[in-house]
Amino acid sequence: MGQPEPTLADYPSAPVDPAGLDTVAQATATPGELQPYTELGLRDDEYDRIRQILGRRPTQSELAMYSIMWSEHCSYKSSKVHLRQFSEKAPPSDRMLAGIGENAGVIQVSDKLAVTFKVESHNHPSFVEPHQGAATGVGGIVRDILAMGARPIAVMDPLRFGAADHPDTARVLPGVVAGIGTYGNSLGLPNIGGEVVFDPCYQGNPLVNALSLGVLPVDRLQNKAAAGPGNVVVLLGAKTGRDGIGGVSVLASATFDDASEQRRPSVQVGDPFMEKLLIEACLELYDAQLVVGIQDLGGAGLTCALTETAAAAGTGMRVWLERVPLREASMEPHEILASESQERMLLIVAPDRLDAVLKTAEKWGVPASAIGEVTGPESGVEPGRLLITWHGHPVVDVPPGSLVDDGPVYARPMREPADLILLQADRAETLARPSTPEALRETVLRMIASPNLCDKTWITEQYDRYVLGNTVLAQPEDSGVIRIDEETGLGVAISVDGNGRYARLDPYNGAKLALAEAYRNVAVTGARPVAVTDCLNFGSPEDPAVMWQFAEAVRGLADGCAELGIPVTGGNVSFYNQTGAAAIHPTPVVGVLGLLDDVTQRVPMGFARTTGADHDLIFLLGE
Amino acid sequence: MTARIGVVTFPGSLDDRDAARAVRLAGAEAVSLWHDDPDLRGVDGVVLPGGFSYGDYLRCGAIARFAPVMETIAAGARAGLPVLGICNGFQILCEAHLLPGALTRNQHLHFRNRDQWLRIESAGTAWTNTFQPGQEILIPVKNGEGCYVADERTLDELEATGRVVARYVHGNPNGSQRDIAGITNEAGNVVGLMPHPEHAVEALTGPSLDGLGFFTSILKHLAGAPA
Amino acid sequence: MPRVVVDVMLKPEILDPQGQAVANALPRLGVTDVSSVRIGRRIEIEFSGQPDLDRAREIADKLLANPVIEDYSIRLADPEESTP
Amino acid sequence: MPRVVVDVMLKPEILDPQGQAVANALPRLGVTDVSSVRIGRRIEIEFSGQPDLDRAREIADKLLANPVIEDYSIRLADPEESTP
Ligand SMILES: Nc1ncnc2c1ncn2[C@@H]1O[C@H](COP(=O)(O)OP(=O)(O)O)[C@@H](O)[C@H]1O
Repeated sequence: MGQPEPTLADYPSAPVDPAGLDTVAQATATPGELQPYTELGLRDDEYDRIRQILGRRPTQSELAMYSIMWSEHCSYKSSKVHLRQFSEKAPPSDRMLAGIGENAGVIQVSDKLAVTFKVESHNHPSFVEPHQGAATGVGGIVRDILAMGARPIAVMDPLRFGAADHPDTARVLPGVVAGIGTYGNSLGLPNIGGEVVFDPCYQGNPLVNALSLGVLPVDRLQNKAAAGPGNVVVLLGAKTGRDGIGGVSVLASATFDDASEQRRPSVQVGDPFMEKLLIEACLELYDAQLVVGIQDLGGAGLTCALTETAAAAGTGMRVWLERVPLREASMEPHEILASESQERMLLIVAPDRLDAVLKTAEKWGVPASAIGEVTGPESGVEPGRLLITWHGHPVVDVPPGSLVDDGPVYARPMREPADLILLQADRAETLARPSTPEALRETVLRMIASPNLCDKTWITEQYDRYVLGNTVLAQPEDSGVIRIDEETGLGVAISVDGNGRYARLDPYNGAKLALAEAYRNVAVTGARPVAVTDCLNFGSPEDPAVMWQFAEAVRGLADGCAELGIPVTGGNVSFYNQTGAAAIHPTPVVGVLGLLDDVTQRVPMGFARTTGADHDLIFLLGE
Repeated sequence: MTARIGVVTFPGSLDDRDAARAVRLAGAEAVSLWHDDPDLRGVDGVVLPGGFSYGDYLRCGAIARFAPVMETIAAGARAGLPVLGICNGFQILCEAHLLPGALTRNQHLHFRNRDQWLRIESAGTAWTNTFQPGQEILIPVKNGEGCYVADERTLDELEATGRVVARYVHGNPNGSQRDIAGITNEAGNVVGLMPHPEHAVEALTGPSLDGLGFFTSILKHLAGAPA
Repeated sequence: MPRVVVDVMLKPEILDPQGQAVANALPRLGVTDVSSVRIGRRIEIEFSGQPDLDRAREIADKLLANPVIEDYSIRLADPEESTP
Repeated sequence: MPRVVVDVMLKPEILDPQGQAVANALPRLGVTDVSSVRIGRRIEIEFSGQPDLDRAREIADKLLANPVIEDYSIRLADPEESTP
């Protein structure tokens, strides 16, 4: 602000006082130092693994990095063994240009074009601070889409809240809707559909899932590999602050007791304006072929971006951490590495393209700083190492793959929930049915007035559905339909669906039903379904009953996809949606994407008024 | 020769591509103008599109007004250059004092996107001359700060001089005073409009084709304008 | 370093829907003795050198307040005035 | 009748995109000596009887400030403090 962004040359070369800084040398010299790994969510055996990998105790910064990367959220340590089925059972597809494991799956849809889409959760942050939590959820999924080389062109938002008349719903829902609206509207992304479901099981754990869709020319596909030793590592976007430094704040106090007020994890605040500029800057960089690799900074910040880009290429990386532009000068290395500040991307750039990259960033008013370089494998055999210094002092020296690929994997115990038999025995057939016209009328009225079935316009009209001028169908339709090519009329249809109550009764079939519903919604527009994304919202994986639900749901979704002949191209797992011992209903949310060769042929859901004809014939298909 | 209509992109502009599409569908050439470049590239008219210029932080349009391109546009507008400000563009025109009054937070405090009926009150401007006075049209409205306010004297003067261009009918979506949806300057070359005509130019994507009229009007205006 | 504070409020004759929404919500909280709530902006400006009131006034005139609908006042933050 | 003023600002460690946007715009107005701008809300509460600081604090806690990201301070408006 006011002052120009410091450039590389402005940084003091004088080393800081290393006293109090936990350097690699310090870690080697003090092997017995107690470290708060339990507070950071690491188990004894996990901590031992880290010591084994490093041949010493980790530094404060390294410990922060392992705790982040080996967390459930980043490592998928409880879900990995199950999610494999999505690839194993998937039908062969020659459309898939990028699949599970990438930032988002990419599907080729014509000679020239591909689309990418993915759904992700931002459940917990949206409970703590509904507006910003939901807003940054949209921001995060949009950056995933952007990282693949695509222009984001639409968003959707499957939402679940506690009881409609609960006072806390009155706090959470308006904030969530305003947050999604503000962020998506400010990015200029039409909102083309979603869900609003009320159920007391979500009272303390609202589900805020966000889906984004992007389109790219096939030859603009990007990847995250930090290839090419000598290439420059560039951090593009917002300055780094103390946003969302969750458990890592434990590291701030040597005595692990009350971390000072200042150090409390702070909520991430989104800046959609910065993200809009980031989008335009990145697209310009892609078109000019100025980047070798790119990765968005999500929940795990720099830690994730640095290690994943290096691990994907098998290269090493040298990072001068003091070159990261900070919002607060007093930030320490482990905080910088753990920060969840929004609206940032990590680029890998050839040295002779650096000037052009910085110029494009400047044109769009986006800060950009070269913070490091890609290095080769040391002995020529080993994969490279990630070496991070802080004012000249090494604070991190790790094999990047050890954080990304060698994390723990658990086959957690599973047990069918004890109450399932009882629940299933309580069958709908036993309920009294309305038998008189009056009772029928009363039932219908009660149903259409219920929060779950009533008109959703009060929410959807807070979202821009017109921007970009390609929205063919949006609310109240069953699928959103977007024209992706004005010349050929190529279009896509997307629907996201889920039903936690079905899944609670039978997670295997509940997941299949969610898939089938989304598939049908897409098919009835006239589109050919081609790809699936999913967000699996569950309770704690440490509860065998939840783990069983999860395993069943994954098995159901994988089987369903195999039967329908479409692949899962990406998704997200959200565990720990749980208050005390009470987990939410298992809630797999499934998105299906379909293709319309000629989008003008789409079928809207309302009965069309046919001029000249005095009536239509109505058919019921299926059983 | 086809008319050349400039569409300005500010950082945070969102409907610039839509405005350019509407210009092309109306039969003119769309020319991109950049906020940081004062050169208007010889265009015959300018559209300031919708969006959230500079994030719309502080006040909508407050920062965009100081963009280098706005100086040239303001000078041109005073000399008769046709300028249409849509939504954020309307806000910028008010902030730049090219139009009177201001646009404030919707009275219900929500962003609102719906298909909205308008009545064209003045067909005498550069951007509305293909409409009939009193004609009702349907185009999308979408804004969080679209509530038009001005002091009573200004409002009376706007009414008395036929400078209310369009009014909301069948419901006011944001609490605008006297249901005002759009106004013009004294000369009729500068028009600010809160709803989005560029989103009603194709049967496939809009609620009607009514928006096209604003873009064909400028062509008619330019064709009739003395060279 | 002392800051300059610019308070920007809607002119009294301009409707303030946000303030009104708060005022309308008060009776539900059991508060009945509030007659009006107005919500404006408080802007804190930090200068790299000495705080400069004239400069701040210039910024306020050009950018921070819209004279059509807003009034503003400017002052040095009291040294004791805690950043809220 | 004296008013109660509630100043609500984002906590210092929280990103303030608004303030940042204004700060970034200043050089364009020829202002180069501003190092930071923070934007918050100023809320004026008028009571029908005596202004009541405790009551105002209660309102601030419940309605005016979001404790997760904002701090606030409360005071009686100086009698000389002009309504901006
Ligand atoms: N959170 C939301 N965001 C965007 N659109 C939504 C949202 N919730 C519902 N919708 C849209 O509103 C319409 C009606 O929703 P709903 O009643 O849930 O339909 P259905 O029961 O047929 O899925 C659909 O077009 C749906 O996509």
